[in-house]
Amino acid sequence: MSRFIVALAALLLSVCPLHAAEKIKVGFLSTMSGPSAALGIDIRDGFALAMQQNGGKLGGLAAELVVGDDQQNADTGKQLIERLLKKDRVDFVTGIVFTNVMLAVAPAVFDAQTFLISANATPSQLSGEGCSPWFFSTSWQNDGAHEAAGKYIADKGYSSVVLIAPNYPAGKDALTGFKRFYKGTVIDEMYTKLGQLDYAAELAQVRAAKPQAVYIFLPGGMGVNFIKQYNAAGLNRSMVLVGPGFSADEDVIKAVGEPMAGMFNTAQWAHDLDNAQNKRFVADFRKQYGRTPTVYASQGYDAAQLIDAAVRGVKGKIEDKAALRKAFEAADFPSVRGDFAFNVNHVPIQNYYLRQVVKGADGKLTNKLVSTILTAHKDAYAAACKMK
Amino acid sequence: MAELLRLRGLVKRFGGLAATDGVDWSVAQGEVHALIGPNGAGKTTLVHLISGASSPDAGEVHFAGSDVTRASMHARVRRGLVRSYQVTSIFRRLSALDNAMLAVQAGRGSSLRFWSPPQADAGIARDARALLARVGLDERADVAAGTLAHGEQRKLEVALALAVRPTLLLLDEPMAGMGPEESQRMIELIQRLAQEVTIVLVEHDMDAVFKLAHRISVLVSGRIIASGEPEEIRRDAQVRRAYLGEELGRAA
Amino acid sequence: MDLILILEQGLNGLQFGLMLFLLAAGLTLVFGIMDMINLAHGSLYMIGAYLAALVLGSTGSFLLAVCGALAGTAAIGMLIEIGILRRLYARDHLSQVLATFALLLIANEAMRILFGSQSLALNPPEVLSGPVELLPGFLYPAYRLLIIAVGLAVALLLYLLVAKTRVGMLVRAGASNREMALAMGVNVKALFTAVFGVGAALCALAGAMLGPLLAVEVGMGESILILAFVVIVIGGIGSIRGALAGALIVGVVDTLGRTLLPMSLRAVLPPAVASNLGPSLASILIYVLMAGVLFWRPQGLFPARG
Amino acid sequence: MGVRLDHPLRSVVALPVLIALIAFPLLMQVIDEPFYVVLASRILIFALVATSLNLLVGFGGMVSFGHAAFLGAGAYVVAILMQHGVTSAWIAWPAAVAVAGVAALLIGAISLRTRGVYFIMITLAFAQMMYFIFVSLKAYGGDDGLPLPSRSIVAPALDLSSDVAFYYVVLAFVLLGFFLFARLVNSRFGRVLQGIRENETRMEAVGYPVYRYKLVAFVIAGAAAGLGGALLVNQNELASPAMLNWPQSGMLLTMVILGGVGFLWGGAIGAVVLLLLEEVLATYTIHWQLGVGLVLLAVVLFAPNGLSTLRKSTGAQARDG
Repeated sequence: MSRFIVALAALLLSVCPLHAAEKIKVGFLSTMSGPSAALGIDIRDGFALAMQQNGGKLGGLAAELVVGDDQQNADTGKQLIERLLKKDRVDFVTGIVFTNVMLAVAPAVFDAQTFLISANATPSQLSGEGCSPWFFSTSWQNDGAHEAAGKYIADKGYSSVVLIAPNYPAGKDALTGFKRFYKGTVIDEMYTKLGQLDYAAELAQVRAAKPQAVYIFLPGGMGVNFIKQYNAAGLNRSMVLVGPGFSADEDVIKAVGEPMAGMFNTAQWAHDLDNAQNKRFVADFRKQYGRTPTVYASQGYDAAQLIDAAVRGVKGKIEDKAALRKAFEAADFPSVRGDFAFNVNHVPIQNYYLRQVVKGADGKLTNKLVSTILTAHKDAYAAACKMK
Repeated sequence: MAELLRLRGLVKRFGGLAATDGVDWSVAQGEVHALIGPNGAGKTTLVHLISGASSPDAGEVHFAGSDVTRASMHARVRRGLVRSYQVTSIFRRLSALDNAMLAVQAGRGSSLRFWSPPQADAGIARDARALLARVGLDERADVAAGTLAHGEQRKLEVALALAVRPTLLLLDEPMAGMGPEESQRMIELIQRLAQEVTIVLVEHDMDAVFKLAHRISVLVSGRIIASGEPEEIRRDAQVRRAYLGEELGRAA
Repeated sequence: MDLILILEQGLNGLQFGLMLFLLAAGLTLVFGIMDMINLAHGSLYMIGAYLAALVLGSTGSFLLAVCGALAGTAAIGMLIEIGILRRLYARDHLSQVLATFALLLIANEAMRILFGSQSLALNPPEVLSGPVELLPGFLYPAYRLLIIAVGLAVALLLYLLVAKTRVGMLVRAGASNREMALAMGVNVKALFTAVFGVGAALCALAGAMLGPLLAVEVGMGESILILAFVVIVIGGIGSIRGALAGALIVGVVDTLGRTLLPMSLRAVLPPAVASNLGPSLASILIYVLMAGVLFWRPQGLFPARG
Repeated sequence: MGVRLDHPLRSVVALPVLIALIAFPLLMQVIDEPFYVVLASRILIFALVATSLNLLVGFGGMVSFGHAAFLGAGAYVVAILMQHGVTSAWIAWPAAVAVAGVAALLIGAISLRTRGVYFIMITLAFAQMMYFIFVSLKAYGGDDGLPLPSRSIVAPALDLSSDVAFYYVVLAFVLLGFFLFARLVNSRFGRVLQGIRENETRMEAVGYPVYRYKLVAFVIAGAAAGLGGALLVNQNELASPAMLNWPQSGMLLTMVILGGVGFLWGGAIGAVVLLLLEEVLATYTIHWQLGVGLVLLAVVLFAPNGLSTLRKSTGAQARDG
């Protein structure tokens, strides 16, 4: 009897894909609590804004966002992804901020033959040999901004640096990327606990090391606290602090305030980047949420746009995974960073810019585009990717 | 008579105070040897040292011909040196039978057996019931020990000590807190036990002491000041002066 | 070796240790007097920090924020004591662990509902946001100096309170011998409630002072709670003096360990390996210390009893 | 106030539970809810681990606040061996059990010299030490943990990546573990353990080497938790330091207390109730921890010996009446 019912159910299920889906579900797994909550929330808001501009639809289909908070914890992320895939049965997964969560959940998503659109974490593990046909990134390979920063610091002629990053995969990627383009003396590499908030011990060591520049890869609340404490300790008087774009983004500026002025940082996007889509994005985002979008928000926005374009490309027949993949690979949408193409590993080939925190027209601190550091930059791992 | 227990120069200090101050003492096989002394004389400390609950700062404890000074309490129990407690120490939440069974099981080889229940070993239950009968608690086997009357709890306490077939039984104030009638029954019990095992009796009840003891030793300020047969002790001027005067007079 | 580095790390350790002391002081009294394991103690620290953020947001005054946090948290602490914890004193440690673990979960969610999941960033008063030059070439954050000053003042105050006043004597009596305190006929219930209130206020002080340095967030009490337990076990449960000594030991060992361990490791290992191993080994250090103390001096360094 | 030393595994209770557990995945297939098979595997694993902790807390009177250390040790052994190419469950899982057992032997040997609240604290300290050691092992993932490329291989024909197959493997181990546990608590050893819980000094005085028995129990419980860890890491396909952190130990202890300390089914019931409570509340509100907290608090205040007391009191009435 039960076997009969199972067979019947299987038959019904196998019939379904003949029709185009009527509604798509997007599993949005991200970090939305704790010191780095702002990151996940920015990605979500960017994603939601794009959906809203499309009338609540993606690729012409009604879309539902199923949100899960991974609390920056790989374990929690793994449990949530099981639920998203097996209970909610989402069609796409996106939103993941942190690389440790990404590495923990990615295999399960790939096993379920579900597309994973990264709106931030793009670790080396998924960019080279371990690249996957189910993975696309609308952000940047984890090394990118740091490679740009390494090049900038080298070009400026700072001959010694201290590097600080959390002790997790993206932290190691970051410092590897930095060193790929920086050939001066690295006096010290400090790895701190992920989520650490008190940097007194590290700052004392930095003071003793006397470098010309300090480069930090400290996302979210970690960066906020580090910069505050760095200035409170008076280190800004004797050395230069440089970070990737998100360490000096609008949320950090708001939290830290005045001491941020003048800080250089590197990213693949800036809110004053001159293209039509970006102008619309920034204006609408400010109107909707009353704040200037961050790099994270732009990545979330582009993730939604990419899904929108791909679903549209297959005319809503998202069960045809091969066609859908082709549509993803085309990246046929106006990105807020300007045009870009996917490399073989599904990671963007794009420019990286130098930005600086300065006083805006309204007298408030904000980022300003300074120059282009790397043009149509390809990541170092793509060559090792043999996409199946 | 052969010597069963021998203490040599036993010292135990707490801070600056020597609670046991160079005790040399022996107990012979088969006797009931009472240890008396005023409160704070160090009786309990001495019992702890003999039973292995604490270890001495100096001196030796010999039992049945071997040095057990460094042996743990359970190792001494295995050799036959068993104590009961002044403050009743039984398994209050368990039935009297379970109390007895736990004690009997201890004397029946290793309990590192993880598969069969002890009920499967009929011998344990049988011996436990016999043990309860021996102290007169066979009617109360299924009662939780904590709800037994005080005198019954004291008997159970003795039963637990008996279960492991001791050669020397250290009874620490078995009559503590008992009424005259209960005391009388406990005295009878001890008299019966005395025919099988050597007993060291630490007791305040002088009536009981003089009824039961073959020999009596007097502990004052951590030292044995006198040791001998009841009549000698009764007559010993030093003992009278130091401690017994009034109580002894009344007992006599 | 760099003298300034050692000095700076010493001050950092002192600052960290003094804040730990504020938490440990309340915990050790509750533990010692009421024989109560309170896993929700860290939640009072969190509540204090949130209250401070709330008052700071609406008044803009840091001093008011600290006072508000102290008063509010003390009140909340006493309410919890009267409403719930009082029923648990006579229960076994297991029930206490479960009940206070439940309180911890409830407090976390309550804060999340009231203030959202995002952490709040507090800023120290403007005048204290920069450094002070203590020695030529040695700049130290002014705000951390304030924390050290406050910590020392509170430690002194607590010492006077416990050592010199009648209430303090009762508290000490309670910590070393509960029955005696009961026999002395003091209103034990009121005393317990008051002690709990003071403990809560000390937590709030730590929360309010550390808020601008760290972040005000849900779950901030958990990691520091475990450290506070380590402190009181090292110092001896029930002893204020022990809590202070334990807190300073943990603070200094942890902070100096984070510097000196990588340094000494670097002498024998490649820099990347050394700086990776260092912080983690340093965090193990205090637990090794605690296990060692428990093993050799089970009652702690300054036992309150016996 | 009476406490019984025997804890019969009544077939009236055990058989229906057994049948339900075996039938469960089939049922879920019929109603097409595969997620609940995943959830059930997770609950079963925690039932095993909580039961092993109950052996310590409920039967031996040893309140260990560091049981997560052994869970984590088992998990990491499997993950680390797999990183080095050992995929066979026949090697990795026994290794997990052995390593967790050895860890328990070392930690227990030192911790069991302390009593009461100091024991709680020293077990906590050792677990935190293990936590930080794994955080520092960068070669094995450090902070972010060590993902498994795939689940362990039991037999070529048995693909554990199928959630249903994995469920049955978990079920087999948990049933075996529970059955051994039920034998153990009723054995001579189990009675000795309970005797120690009731009155340690007295046990020593009737001649039991108490320390040795406690240590053996500690090692058995640690090894069983190690098995739980080996299963859990296969379920999650990730070994992470969070598995060893103290809130995990707190959760395990909560399960035991919730289900009933010293009650045969205590650990299992606690795991089922707590994890289901989480799951159910989480579907209604993101603030599910509030609900969990309130329920726990209510249990402590109104059902002092865990949920099993509700059953026990009715059972006692039935016996008396």
